[in-house]
Amino acid sequence: MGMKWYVVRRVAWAVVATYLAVSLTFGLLMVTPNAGADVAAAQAAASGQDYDAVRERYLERRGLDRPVEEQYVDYMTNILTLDWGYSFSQGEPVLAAIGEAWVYSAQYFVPSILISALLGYGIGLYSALNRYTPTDYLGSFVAYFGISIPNFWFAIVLILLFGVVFRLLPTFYDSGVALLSVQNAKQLLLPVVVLSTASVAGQMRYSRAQAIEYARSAFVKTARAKGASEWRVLTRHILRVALVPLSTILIADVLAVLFAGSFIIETIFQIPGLGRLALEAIQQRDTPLVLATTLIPVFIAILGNLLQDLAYVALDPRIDYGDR
Amino acid sequence: MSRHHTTTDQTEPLLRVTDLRTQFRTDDGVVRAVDGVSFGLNAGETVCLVGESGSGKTVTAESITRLVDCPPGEISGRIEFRGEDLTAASEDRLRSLRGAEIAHVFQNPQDALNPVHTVGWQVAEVVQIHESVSRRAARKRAVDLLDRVDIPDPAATADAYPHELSGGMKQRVLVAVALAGEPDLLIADEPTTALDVTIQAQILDLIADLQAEFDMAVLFVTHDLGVVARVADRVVVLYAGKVMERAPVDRLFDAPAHPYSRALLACLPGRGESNGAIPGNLPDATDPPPGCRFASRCPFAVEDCHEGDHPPLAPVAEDTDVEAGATVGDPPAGSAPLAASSAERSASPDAGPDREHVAACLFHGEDYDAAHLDREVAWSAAEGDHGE
Amino acid sequence: MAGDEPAPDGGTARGAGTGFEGIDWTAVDDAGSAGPSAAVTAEVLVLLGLAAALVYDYVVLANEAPTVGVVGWDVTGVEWLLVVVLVVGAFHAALPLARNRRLTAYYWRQFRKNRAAVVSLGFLGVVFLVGLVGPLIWTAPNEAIDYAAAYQPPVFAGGSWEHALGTDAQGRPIWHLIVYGMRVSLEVGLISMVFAISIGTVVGTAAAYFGGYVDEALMRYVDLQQTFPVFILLLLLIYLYGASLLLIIALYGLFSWEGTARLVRSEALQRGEEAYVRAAEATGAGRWWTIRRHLIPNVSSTVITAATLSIPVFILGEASLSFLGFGDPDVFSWGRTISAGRSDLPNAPWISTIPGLFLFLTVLAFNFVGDALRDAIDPR
Amino acid sequence: MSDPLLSVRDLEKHYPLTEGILNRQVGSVRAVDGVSFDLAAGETLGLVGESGCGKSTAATAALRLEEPTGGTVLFDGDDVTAFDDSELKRFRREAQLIFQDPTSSFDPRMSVGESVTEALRVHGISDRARRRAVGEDLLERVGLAAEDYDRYPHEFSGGQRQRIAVARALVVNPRLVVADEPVSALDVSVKSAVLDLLADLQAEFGIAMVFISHDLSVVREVADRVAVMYLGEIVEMAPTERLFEAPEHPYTEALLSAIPQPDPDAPARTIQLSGSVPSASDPPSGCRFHTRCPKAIQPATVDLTQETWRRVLDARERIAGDDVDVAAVRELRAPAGDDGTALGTAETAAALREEFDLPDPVDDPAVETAVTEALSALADGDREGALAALSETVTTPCEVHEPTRQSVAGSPGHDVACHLRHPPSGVRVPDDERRVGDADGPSEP
Repeated sequence: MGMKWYVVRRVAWAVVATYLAVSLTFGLLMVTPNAGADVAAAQAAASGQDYDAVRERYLERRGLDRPVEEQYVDYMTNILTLDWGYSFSQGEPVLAAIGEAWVYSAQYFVPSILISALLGYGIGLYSALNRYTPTDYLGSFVAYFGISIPNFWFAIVLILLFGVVFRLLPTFYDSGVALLSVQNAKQLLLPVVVLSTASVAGQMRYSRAQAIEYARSAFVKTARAKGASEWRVLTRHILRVALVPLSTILIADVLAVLFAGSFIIETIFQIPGLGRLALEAIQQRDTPLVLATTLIPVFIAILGNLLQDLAYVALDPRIDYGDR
Repeated sequence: MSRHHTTTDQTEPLLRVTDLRTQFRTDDGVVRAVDGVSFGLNAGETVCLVGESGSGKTVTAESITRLVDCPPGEISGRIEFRGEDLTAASEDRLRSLRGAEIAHVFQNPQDALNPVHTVGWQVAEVVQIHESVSRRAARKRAVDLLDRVDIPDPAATADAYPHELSGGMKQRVLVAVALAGEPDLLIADEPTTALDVTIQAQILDLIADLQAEFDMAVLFVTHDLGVVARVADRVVVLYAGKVMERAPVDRLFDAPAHPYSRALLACLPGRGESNGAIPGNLPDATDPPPGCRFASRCPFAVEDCHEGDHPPLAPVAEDTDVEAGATVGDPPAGSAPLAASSAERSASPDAGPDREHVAACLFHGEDYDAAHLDREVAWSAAEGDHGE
Repeated sequence: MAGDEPAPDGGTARGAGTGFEGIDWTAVDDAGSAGPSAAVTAEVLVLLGLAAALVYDYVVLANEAPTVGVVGWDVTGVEWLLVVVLVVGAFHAALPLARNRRLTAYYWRQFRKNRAAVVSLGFLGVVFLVGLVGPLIWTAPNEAIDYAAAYQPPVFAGGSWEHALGTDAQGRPIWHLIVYGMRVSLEVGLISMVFAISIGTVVGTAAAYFGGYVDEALMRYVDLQQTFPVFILLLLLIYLYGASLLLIIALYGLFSWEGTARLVRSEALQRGEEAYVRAAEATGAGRWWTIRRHLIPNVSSTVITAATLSIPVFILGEASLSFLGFGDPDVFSWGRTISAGRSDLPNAPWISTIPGLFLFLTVLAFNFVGDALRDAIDPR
Repeated sequence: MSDPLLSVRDLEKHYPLTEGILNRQVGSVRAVDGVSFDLAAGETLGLVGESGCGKSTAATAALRLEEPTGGTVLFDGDDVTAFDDSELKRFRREAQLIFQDPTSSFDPRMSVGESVTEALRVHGISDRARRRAVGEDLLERVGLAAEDYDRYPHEFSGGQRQRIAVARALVVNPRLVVADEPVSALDVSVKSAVLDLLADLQAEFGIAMVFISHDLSVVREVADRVAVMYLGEIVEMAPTERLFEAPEHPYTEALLSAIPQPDPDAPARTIQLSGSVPSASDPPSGCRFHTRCPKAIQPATVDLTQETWRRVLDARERIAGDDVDVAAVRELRAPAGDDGTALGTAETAAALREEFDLPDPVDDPAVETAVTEALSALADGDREGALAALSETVTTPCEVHEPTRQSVAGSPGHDVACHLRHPPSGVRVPDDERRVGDADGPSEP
C-alpha cells in the first residue's frame, strides 16, 4: 500500500516539476523584452528600414503579439509536441541542432559520470576503511585538491603541460576523428579528467564520511564478530547501507557539477556539444535554442531526481513512505 | 600449536588472558583503556567482567578477537585461546575463529543488526562464511537457529527486516547469530542492558539454556551485579583498566576483599542499611595517578596507597576477610557452605588456580604487615561511617 | 568559601537572601518585561545609519562623486551590500564569540588541532584584509594599453621587483589584478553566502516550526529549486538581463539556499525533540523562546559549517561565469584575468597561472577551514 | 486526609493514526488510557512499567506538556486541563520535570548556570546578578561549586549533570517534581548519591514527586506508593512495601520476579511472560494483560494445567494475529532436503502442534477436540475456520470482562485490577488464587 502510493506520488511530482519548470521559462520570456525581435529590428534599422515596424512585424509573424494565455497554451503545446522552434544561429530546427550536438557531449559526459561514481565511491570507501594510513591521507589530499581547483584553470594548466610542453595529447577536440579510435580516446582524455576531478572528489569525500559513520556502527562490529572478511564487511554491509544516503546525492550532485563543467570543457577544448551550442545561442541571442538548451538539463535533472527517489524504494526496507 | 578441538587439556583453561593492555592514541594523549588485565575462563564456565562505564570491560572483551578498531587501538599481552596466542595470530586466523569458535553478542540489539538485510540472511551469513554450503542450506540452518532461540514462526521471521521486530526479538536473533558457528566461547557484552526487565530475564534464561546445551563458555560483560549474581561462576572486577578483584561469585558477594568491590556491592539497593555511593570520579585514563587506581576514592586509603605502582593481585586470606566483609554486606549467617555451592555451579571438575580469590589491594599484599594495624583502624572507622 | 560557611543546615537561613526559595514570585509577576538588549539596539542603530548614508549617496551626492571623499572611495551597490554584511557579521559572529569566551576558547582548542586549517585561516585573513583595504592602496586596473609595460615576467622568472608578479598583455600589473580580484571574490563569497544562509535558515526554521501545509509547500519549492541547476538558471537570466556583479551575487544568494534550508529544517526538527528543548518548555518557556535561545544557537553550528563551505562554491561559480565571458565587464574578476591570459599561455603563462593559483588557494583554504569547523563545533 | 496536591482522573492520551494522502484517521494509539491517581504534598509516587507502557506519557500529559485527550487533572484543586496560557505558565513554576538523559537534557551551548537559571529568566527575573546569586547558591546545595556556574555541560560527568538537573528543577521552588527515569543512565556508584540528594531536597522543601522508572529496585528505595502500569493503564497501586511483599496482580508478580537478585544463592524464580507487549493501537479486549498472563482464568468447562492452558491461548492468539506462516512451518518441520510442500493435512497439523508447543493430546477432551479441528483447518489454509473452532472452548473470561481497579481487602491503599482478585459473577477462580480477603465476598462494580 505504502510503496505504491509513494511511487505514484513521486512520478506525479516529477510531472508537476516538469510542468512548473517549463512554465517558469515561459514566464521569464514574457517579462523580458524579446531579444530576437531587437536583433532583427536592429539589423533592419541598419539596412534603412523602420525599427519599430520591423520589430512589430517580427512579433506578429511569430504570434508574439497575441494575449498571454493564448501564447502560453501554444508554447506548452509546442514543447509537448516537440516542436521546439527554429534556430536562426544554426540555420536548422532546434531539435536537429541538439540532435547533432548531444553525441559530442555524451562522449565525455558518460565516462565522467561513471568515473565519478566508481572512482569516487571506491577511493572514499577504501580510505574510510584504512584511516590514518598514507593512502587515506593521499585520498584526502586528492579530495581537497579536486573540489578546490577551478576546472577551467586546471584545464588550461593541463593543456599547457601535456599539449604544449610535452606534446603528448591534442590541445583541442577535432570532430573529424572517428568515434571509436585511439585518436578520439586521446583527445577525450583531458576533458574527462578535468570534468570528473571535481565530482570524483565530492563523491569521495561524502562516501568516506558516510562509510566512516557506518564503519563505527554496531552492525559492522557484529559482521566482523561473525568472521566476515574486510571485503565482505565493505561490500555486503557498509556499502549496502551507505548506498541509501549516497544514492540520494549521486545524481543531483554529479549532474550539478557536470552541467556547469560541461560549458567550460566544451569552450576550452572546443567540443561542438550541447554546452557550446548553448553558449553560442546566448551569444547570438537565439532564444528558441537558449530555451531548449536550458530545458534539456532541467529535464535530465528531474529525471535523475525521480530515479534517485525510486532507488530508495529498492535500497531501504525501512523507508517510511508516509513521511516522504 | 593446537589448531582445533583435538586437545582439550583439563588443566589448561579455554581462554587465558595475561597482562592484556589495550591503548588508544588520541589527541589528548594515550588512553590506557585496559592496563594489565589477567583472567582465565574454563570450558563451559561463565565468567563475568564487572565494572562501571569506563572501567575497560568492553574493550577487554573486544580485544580478545581484536574487534577493537585496531589502529589506533594497540593490544599487547597474551591472549591464549586453547593455548594459541591470539595477540600474535594473523588477521586471517582470527577471522576463522570469530563467529565459529568465539562468538559475540553485543549490547544494543537496535544497532547490532544491519538494517537493510533480512534477519534470516544475517544468521545464514555466519554459516556461509565458515562453511561452504549452498545458500538454501544456509537458510535452512538459519531458520532452525531462529527456532532454537524460541522465535515464533521462525521461517516467516527469517524474511523480516530488523525494524519489524521488537527489541527482545532482535536480541534473540543476535543470539542465533552467535550460535550459528557452534562456538566454544560466547562473549556477551551487556546483552540485556537495553532491554526491559521481563525481556532481560527471558534472554538470560535463553543464554543459560543454550550454554548448557552447547557446552559453551560464556564471558559475560555487565555493570549489573544483579545479573552477575544470576549468571556468573566467577567474577572479574575491573576498575580504570585494572583488575581489582577476581573471585568465585559467592566469595565476591559474601566476602568482597577489595574496597572497590565492597563499595560497588554497597551501592546495591537492598544490601545492608547503607545506601552507599562512591564519591569522586574515575582517574584520568591518559595519565593515571601513581599507586592504586582506586586510592583517591577509597575510604580506607592510607599514604602507601598513593605511591608506586598499582598493587599486584594477591591471594585473599579466607578467614579474616570473610568476617570483615560480613559486616558490610548482608550475607547469610555463616559462610561455611561457600565451597560447596561454588562447586555445584561450576561445570569444570577441577578449575585449579582459577578458583582462587585474589584482590589488588595493598592490604592483601604479603609484605604489608607493618600497616596491618592501620588497616584494621580504617576498616572499623569505615564501619562507623556506614552506621550513621 | 570555607571561612564564612554557616552551619551545615544553614541552607535555608542563608537562602533568605539569595536562595531560590527566597524569591517573591508575586512581586516578579507584577514587574514588566525588559526591553531589547544593548546589542540589538546597537545593531539597529548602525544599520539605520548605513541606510541614511545610502540615501545620502544616491539622493544628495552627484552621480560621479566619491562617497567617502577622503580616500576617494565611490561606494557601489555591491559595496554597500558588503558593508551591511560586515556589520551583520560583526554583530552575529564576532560579538557572540567575544562574549562567550569560555566556549570560544573551547572551540578554538578543537579547531587548532587541524594545522592545515589554522594556516588556511591565516591565509584567508590576509585575503580578507587585502581585499578590503587593498583597493584603497593600489590603483584600479583599467582598459588602457601600455605597450611598454606589457608582458613583464614575474620576478622569479627574470622580471623586475617593480612588478613582482609580472604584467599582462595590456601592461597591467598582475598584483593589482589579483588585489581587485580578491575584492570581487570577497564580495561574491560573503554577500551571496549571507543571502543564501539567511534565506535558508528562515525557510528551514519556518518549515520546521509551522509544519503541515507550510512545511509541505516550502519543501516542494525547495525540491523544485534543486532540480533547476543553478548554473544554467544563471546563464539563462544573464542572457535575459545582461551581466553584472550585483545580478550574479543576487542570483547565487537567491537560488542556492535550498541545501541550507533542508539542513536547518531537519536539524531544527531533530533538536526540537532533544531533552533540553523539552526541559525549557517544561519550565514554561514559550515556543518563540525555545526557537531563539535553543534551536537557532544549536542549529547554528550546522549553519556555520554550511556557510563556510558554500563560500568557495560561489567564488568558483563567479570565476567560471567570468571565464566564459558572462561576468560583469566592469570588474576584474580572477576568472576574467585567467580567461584573458589564455591566448598568451605559451609565451606568458604567468598571466593565467598566478591568478589561478590564488583562486585555487582561496577555495582550498575555505574548504580546509569549513571541514575543521565542522569537526570543532559539531558534537557528532 | 487533606486534599491531594495532584489529582489525576481518567487521564487519556490518544495519538491519531493516519493513513493515505488525505491523512485520514484510521485509529489511535492509546498511549495512556484512563489513568487515575492522587498525590499528597510531600509524597512520592513511583510509576513503573515496561518501556512503551505509557508511564512517561501519563506524566507529561498530567503536566500538560502534551495535551491530554481526555480526563481531568486537578492541581491544588484547580483544573490544569482548563488553564489558559498565563495560568499554565504559572503552573509550570509549580510543577517541574527532571529528565532521564543527563547528556541531552542540557543545551550544549549554554553554561550550566544559564541552564539552571533559565526558568527564572523565563518567569521574568531580568536582574542578571540576582539570577546568578540564586544559581550559584543552588549549585552549591546540590553538591557542586559556585564556580561551576560558568562551565559547560560537556565539562561534567553524568552524575554531576544529573545533580545540575535537580538544581534546574528546584530553581523555581516547585511543589511537584516529575522525575522521569532520573538515574537510569547513571552508573550504580553514583545512582544512590543522586537519589539521596533528591530525597533530601524533597524532604527539606516538602516537594511532592512522581518518580517514573522501569527499575523496581530504585523505585523501592524512593517511593512511598507505587503504581504499576501496563499498556496505558494502572493495573495495581499500593504502598511500596505492600507491593513488593504481597503483589496482587500477576503482571506485578512477573515484574518483581524478573529483577535480578544481587545474591548468587537466591533461587531464580522468574515468571516467564509469553509473547510480547501488544500494540497500543489495538489493545486486547477485557483485561489487557490476558494475552500474556500466566494466570489467565480458565472457563468453568475447562480443566487444564495452567501452563498448557497458556499455550493453547497463545496458539489462538497467534492464529488470530495471523502470526503463523503455515508453509514456513511445513518447511521447517519437514525432513531435511524437503520443502514440505508434499506434507498432508495430518502431518502439517502435527507440525503446527509442535510449532505451538502443544501436548499431544491436550488433557482436556473438549479443548483437544477444538485444537485438533483448528489445526486441521489451519493446515488446509482455513484460518477463519481454525479461529471459529477455537473460539467456543478456548476463551478466557479475562478477555470478556474488563477489570476495574478495586481496593484489596485487608490492605489499605492497595488497589488492583484483576479478575482473580475481584472475579465477575460466574467466573471461577482457582483455589490456590483465593485470598483470605475474598471470603468477605467480592465487591461487584
